[in-house]
Amino acid sequence: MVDFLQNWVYLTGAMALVGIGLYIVLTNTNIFRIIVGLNIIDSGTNLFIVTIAWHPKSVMPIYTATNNLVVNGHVISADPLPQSLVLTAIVIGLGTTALALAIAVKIYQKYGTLDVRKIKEGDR
Amino acid sequence: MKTYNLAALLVGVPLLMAFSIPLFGFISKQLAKWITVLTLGFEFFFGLYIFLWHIYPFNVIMGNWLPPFGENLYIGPFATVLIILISFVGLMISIYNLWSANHGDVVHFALLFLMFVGGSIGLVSTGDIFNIFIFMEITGISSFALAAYGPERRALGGAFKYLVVSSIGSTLYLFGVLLIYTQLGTLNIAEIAARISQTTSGLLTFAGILLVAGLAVEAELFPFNGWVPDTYTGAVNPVSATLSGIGSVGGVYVLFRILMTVFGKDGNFVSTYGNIDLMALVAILGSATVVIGELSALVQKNVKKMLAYSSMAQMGLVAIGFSIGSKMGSYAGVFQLVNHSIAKAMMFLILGIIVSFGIGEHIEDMKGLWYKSPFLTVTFTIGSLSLLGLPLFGGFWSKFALVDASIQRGGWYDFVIAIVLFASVVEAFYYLRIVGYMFTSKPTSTDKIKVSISPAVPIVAFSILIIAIGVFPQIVGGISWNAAHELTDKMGGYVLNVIPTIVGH
Amino acid sequence: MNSLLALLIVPVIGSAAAAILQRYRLVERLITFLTFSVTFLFLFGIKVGDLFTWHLDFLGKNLEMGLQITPLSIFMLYMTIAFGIVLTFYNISEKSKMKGFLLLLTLAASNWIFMSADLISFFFAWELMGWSSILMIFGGRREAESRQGALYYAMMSIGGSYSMLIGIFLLSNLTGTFSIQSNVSYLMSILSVHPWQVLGIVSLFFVAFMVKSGIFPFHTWVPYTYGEAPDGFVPYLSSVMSKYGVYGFLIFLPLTLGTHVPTVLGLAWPNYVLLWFGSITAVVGSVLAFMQDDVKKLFAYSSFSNLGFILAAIALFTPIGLTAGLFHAFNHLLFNGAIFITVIALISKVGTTRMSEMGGIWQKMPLTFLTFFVGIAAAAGIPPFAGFGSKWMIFQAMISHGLIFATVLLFFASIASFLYLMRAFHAVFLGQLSHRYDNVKEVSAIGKITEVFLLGALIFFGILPGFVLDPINSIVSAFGLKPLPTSGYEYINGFFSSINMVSIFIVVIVAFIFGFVLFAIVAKHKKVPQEDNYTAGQIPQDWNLTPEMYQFSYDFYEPMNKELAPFLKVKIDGFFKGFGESVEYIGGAVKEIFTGNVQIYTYLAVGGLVIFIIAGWVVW
Amino acid sequence: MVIVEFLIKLAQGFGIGALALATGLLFGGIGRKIMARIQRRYGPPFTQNYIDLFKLFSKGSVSHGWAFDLGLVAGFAPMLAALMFLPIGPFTLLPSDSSLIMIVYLMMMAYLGMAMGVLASGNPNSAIGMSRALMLMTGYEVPFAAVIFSVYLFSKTGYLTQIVAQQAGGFMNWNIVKMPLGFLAIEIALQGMLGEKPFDQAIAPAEIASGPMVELGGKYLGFGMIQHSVGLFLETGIVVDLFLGGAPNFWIFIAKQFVLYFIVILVDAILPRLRIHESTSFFWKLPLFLGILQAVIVIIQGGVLNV
Repeated sequence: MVDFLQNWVYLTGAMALVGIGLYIVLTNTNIFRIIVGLNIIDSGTNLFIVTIAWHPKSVMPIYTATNNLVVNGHVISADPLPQSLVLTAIVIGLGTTALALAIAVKIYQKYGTLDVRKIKEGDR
Repeated sequence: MKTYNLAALLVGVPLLMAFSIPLFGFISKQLAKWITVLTLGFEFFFGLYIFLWHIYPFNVIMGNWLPPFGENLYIGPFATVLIILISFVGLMISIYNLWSANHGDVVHFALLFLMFVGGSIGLVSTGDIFNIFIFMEITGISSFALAAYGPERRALGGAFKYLVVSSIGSTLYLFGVLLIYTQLGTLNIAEIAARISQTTSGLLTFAGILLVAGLAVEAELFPFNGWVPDTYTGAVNPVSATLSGIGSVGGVYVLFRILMTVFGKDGNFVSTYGNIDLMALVAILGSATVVIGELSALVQKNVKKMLAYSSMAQMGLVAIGFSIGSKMGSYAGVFQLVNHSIAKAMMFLILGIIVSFGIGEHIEDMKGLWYKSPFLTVTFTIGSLSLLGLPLFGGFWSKFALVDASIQRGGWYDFVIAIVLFASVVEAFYYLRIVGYMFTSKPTSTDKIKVSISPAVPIVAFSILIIAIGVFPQIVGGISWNAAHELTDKMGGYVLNVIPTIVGH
Repeated sequence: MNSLLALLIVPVIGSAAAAILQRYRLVERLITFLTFSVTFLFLFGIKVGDLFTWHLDFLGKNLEMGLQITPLSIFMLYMTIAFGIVLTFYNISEKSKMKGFLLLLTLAASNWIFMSADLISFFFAWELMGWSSILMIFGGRREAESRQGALYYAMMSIGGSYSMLIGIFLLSNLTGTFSIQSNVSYLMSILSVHPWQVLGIVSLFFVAFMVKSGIFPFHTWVPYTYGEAPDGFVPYLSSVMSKYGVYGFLIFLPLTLGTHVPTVLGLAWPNYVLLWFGSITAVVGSVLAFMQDDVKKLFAYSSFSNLGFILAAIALFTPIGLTAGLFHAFNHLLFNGAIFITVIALISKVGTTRMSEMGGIWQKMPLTFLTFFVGIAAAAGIPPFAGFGSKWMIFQAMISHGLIFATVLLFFASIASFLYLMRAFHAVFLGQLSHRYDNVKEVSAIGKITEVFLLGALIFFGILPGFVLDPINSIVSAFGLKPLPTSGYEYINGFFSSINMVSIFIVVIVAFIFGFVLFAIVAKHKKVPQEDNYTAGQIPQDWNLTPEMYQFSYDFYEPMNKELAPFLKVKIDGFFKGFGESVEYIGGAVKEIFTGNVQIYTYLAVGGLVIFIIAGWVVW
Repeated sequence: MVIVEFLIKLAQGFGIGALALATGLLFGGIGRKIMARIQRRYGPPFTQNYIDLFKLFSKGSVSHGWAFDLGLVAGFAPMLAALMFLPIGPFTLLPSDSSLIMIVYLMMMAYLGMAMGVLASGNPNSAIGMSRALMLMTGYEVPFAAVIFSVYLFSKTGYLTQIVAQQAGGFMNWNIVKMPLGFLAIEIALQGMLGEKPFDQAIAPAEIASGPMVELGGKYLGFGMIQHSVGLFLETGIVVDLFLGGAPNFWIFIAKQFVLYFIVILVDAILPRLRIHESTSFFWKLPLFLGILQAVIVIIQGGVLNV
């Protein structure tokens, strides 16, 4: 466990990415831009995940003769778990994006538009 | 701690079979469909075995690493009842699909369906909050694809809306999980639950809000449920049945697993750690959902959309039940969840049969269904009456328990239950209106609807089950009570069953 | 087999059989009739004090559920099932779209209501009865209207039962048990300590009962529903189903016995309030009835007006009041059943329910006409028919407490009932026979048997009321009150006087014989066709007058409208409808949240999240 | 033995019926005479009603079917039956059943029968007349009932015979002294009950051709006349028994009845006809107020019976 707030630069970056992504999703009406927005949100999330596991003074989380992970009872290594989580998250994000793009293409074929405001049926 | 590692098959088999379906698909499309039936039959009977031989509660330990370090599945009474429910509804829908899925990419449809059901079963049995995220994404992606299936273009629109809202929801969930991780350094539910009070409460509150917001998307709570009407209406009927009968179950499960087991602070009525009581927040969301869902359904003339809105409202009821926080409330919640899944899935399936005979979805098209098919009319009526909580049908008991729990809680829940009952009157109006259209009017044409055997089986099974629960509520009652115990007594009911040595704080 | 269980199981089995065979109309009708008869046979196997309990694993408790037999339940069971037999027998030849299996479900529920010993099974049976009757109403003569009628009924009925549901739990949370008996005795014991609490809980129950019986201000659904329900079911609705509310009231009315509640004119004040609800219902029903042109609606108003009489009487909860109320409940079942059965026979023959389109049908359907005549005579409370005794006792019960205003109101309702009954009688059966109805025939043989039976019952119970009063006396003593003295089957013992109905019957018969003899011995008469009547020397056909034009029955009491206008301005019906409309309007507005645009949904979600975070921040 | 007793009662019953009919017809005749004199006419002889009745019964007539016949007999028979329970002077044929409300309802049965007969004729005039008669009835029956109930409360009994017995012993014991407001109310109600002006809308000869009677001829009109006469006797008799202390013998009874009828005739002579809804609402105002006021006074005086 690392006091992740020390990495404020990366944290700000991650938050900014999420914010930018949300802004894109909320303001753009083009389906592809929305998908891009979602993707940016995903990137922000991934950045956040790796950020919480790392800070400048930590050592790598591999136990060798020279690399002591614990000093005076304090963990000083980077946390390895989030780094495995981020792989999963990236894969999931990829899958979602692929599916979203496939659906977007189909939507363009069937509805003839990429404007999300027009993707609806007559009777609500 | 009891372990029963064979139960890993519950999650493994459907996923394995799902990805091997294309192989079977090379041989025959029919075979692919039958594989889903067989797999889900296996799941269902395995679940029944666990239930009837009373093997639960137990853990499944992966690779001999004991929790909290290893990943584990925890199958307690709550998970058991949901596994049986999910696999039963899934089995029935897969039998229905033998008849209904006959155009388009049948093989991949079967794949996605099996993946969805398998993912849902994993979702309710895993003991790790990040694995919950993974299973949510598995069910999520398969359900986006399922929702987009079908010849009509509205399926695509619905699927896309679901995808966007759901992605944002799962991102919020992930953020919440990570915030908890930064505080406690663990992802195991049991350990977090035991140590939750060690965290800074401000961050905890923030994480809790993110988690509720993220999970409310799947649990169909307002204002995170915008996707519901479009997606349910757009998808083909078996998919709507799947989403409402299985998907929402998973959503609600996770929401209250997080709130009551992870965040829960035991007491007379479970509340949560942190600065604000998330249970109360969910109760407010639930009430809003019930009212908005029912009122929107009231003015709806499209029966399928009406069912979608009603689905939303019913999930609100479930959420209110759990959010009461007492044993009785959780009992009512579980019971209502079971009744709603069965009844709503059945009604979507019935609608599917009706639509396949060229009758529209509009309420006017339901006119005189009694003369065309008494079977469908009676079963649809059974479903509606069960949802309305009328006796002889399962829903009666859950609504009964829900009101009982709210009144026992007292305080502002009296107000909540008043709103809920008012909304129920509204619900009664629109359901009985459909039933009225079915019963009263002479149809324009009197072509009889011949229901073939494979779609009839699930409908008959569902109706019998609804009536069986209605007459003998103890079928669900006993295990629901255990599930309620698991939820409301988090140390005794959950944590100590997973990590017997842990010390609670 | 245990007779108590048989009363529930036999109808359910019959219902299943009828549902399976519903395609074969006649078979289904016969099954319905036979099931009613078999159920009636099982009644002979039960006696007061029978008890049957079982346990239900529900709500995490092992709840004890039970059936029990009190004198009141025996009375109600006999009454309702016997009427059901008559009705289903009549329905064998009736062509209305009534579904027998739903009627049998209603029967099971009805038996259960009268036997249940605990609130859970009471509520279960209550709701079962509710939905089966709602579904039944969907099969009416006119599609859209019957749907609306059923939905109106459903809304009121479900609203009422939810109110009762809340009451049940408030009560069971106080006592920890669902048993009716111990709950009522608990309420009784705390009445003097927490009167408002008790009153609140009991009112929640009473709303449900008032809705079911159509008591003011929940009477508005009655005309719509009765007017549109399938013809074969209306008599059951009006005669049997309205009595559930009476039974419910009687469960809770003993509360004020024995405790010291403030009194008004010697009556515990809650009883006094209830009594006023009853009286107002009686007046409202009567007054609205004589503005009606639809014959089913007219008798719907009449029906709940009579329920007002019953409520007013039982609310007194004195021996005579209780006796009068129950007696009137019985008589109402009988005469309203007779009236409605003749009315549906009539409607099935003439094919309309508008009274202004009928007229002169007595020439075509003499037996129906006679049954109807005796029915309305009984409804008007004319001796020696059933209906007189109970009304007479109600007036005595009321006035003996010095309730002059309520009594005069009830008397006014009684007189007004005379008005609407005459109007229906005239417009339907008397007056000019239109040529449209030249081919109308008397009812079938089955119908004739039913009508003769009802005619006989109306006279029999009129002149030998003791057969009803005896069981009522045992009910009264079961409630811990001193029953009225009995002195033979032909006597009605009121508070101020007692009447020998047989002697009155003989006097009237002798007078009639004398009248006929006189009629026969004086100068002869000759029969003339209906057109041949006094028109100042002219023949109606000469002015192109048809029988329909020559029939004065539309807006029969038009001059009264002006006098009653202030009362008619109070539109309770409009209140409920307006409420429904505004709910629908709000629904239309709420629906606009779900626009179909995914960005709006995203905005909603993000907005919700932001609000949560701000809320969390504020608390933080 | 029982049969002999029954036959005796039967004979007495016929006697009472005949007596009531004779008295009623006589009152009618005298009424016509008085009316004529007030209007400065000579008027028919007071035996004119007997002559009319005899004539009517001997004339042939037309019938509109059996409901018409039955209705007219049913309009007369219950009146006759009600008479059997009325204490006439010291004599009551069936004292054990002389409940007041029962008599009132038997009278209503007579109206019902009459209505059935005249409506079966199919003439719109009779329907209009009947509708008016019924509306009028909602008017006068309400104050009438209020007064009856106050008498019930005051006397604590419902038997007419006992009510009469309680008033024995001189004028000061009569209910008219003890309940003057009630008497006033019932006197006004009597005006409506007898259908005299200003409450004669139901008959209204010039307006709707005698209303209910329009189709009656010959013996049918005769039955109508009998009904009216017996009804006159019965209604005035009830008031005499309720308020004027009954009578020690038949002649005084008739005299008291005549006093009541005389008042009615006088009012009839000087007032014009009201419109129907005016008269109904009139009954709901002053007479009802008087009747209820009387009842309230009785209740305050301790009339409530604690049951």
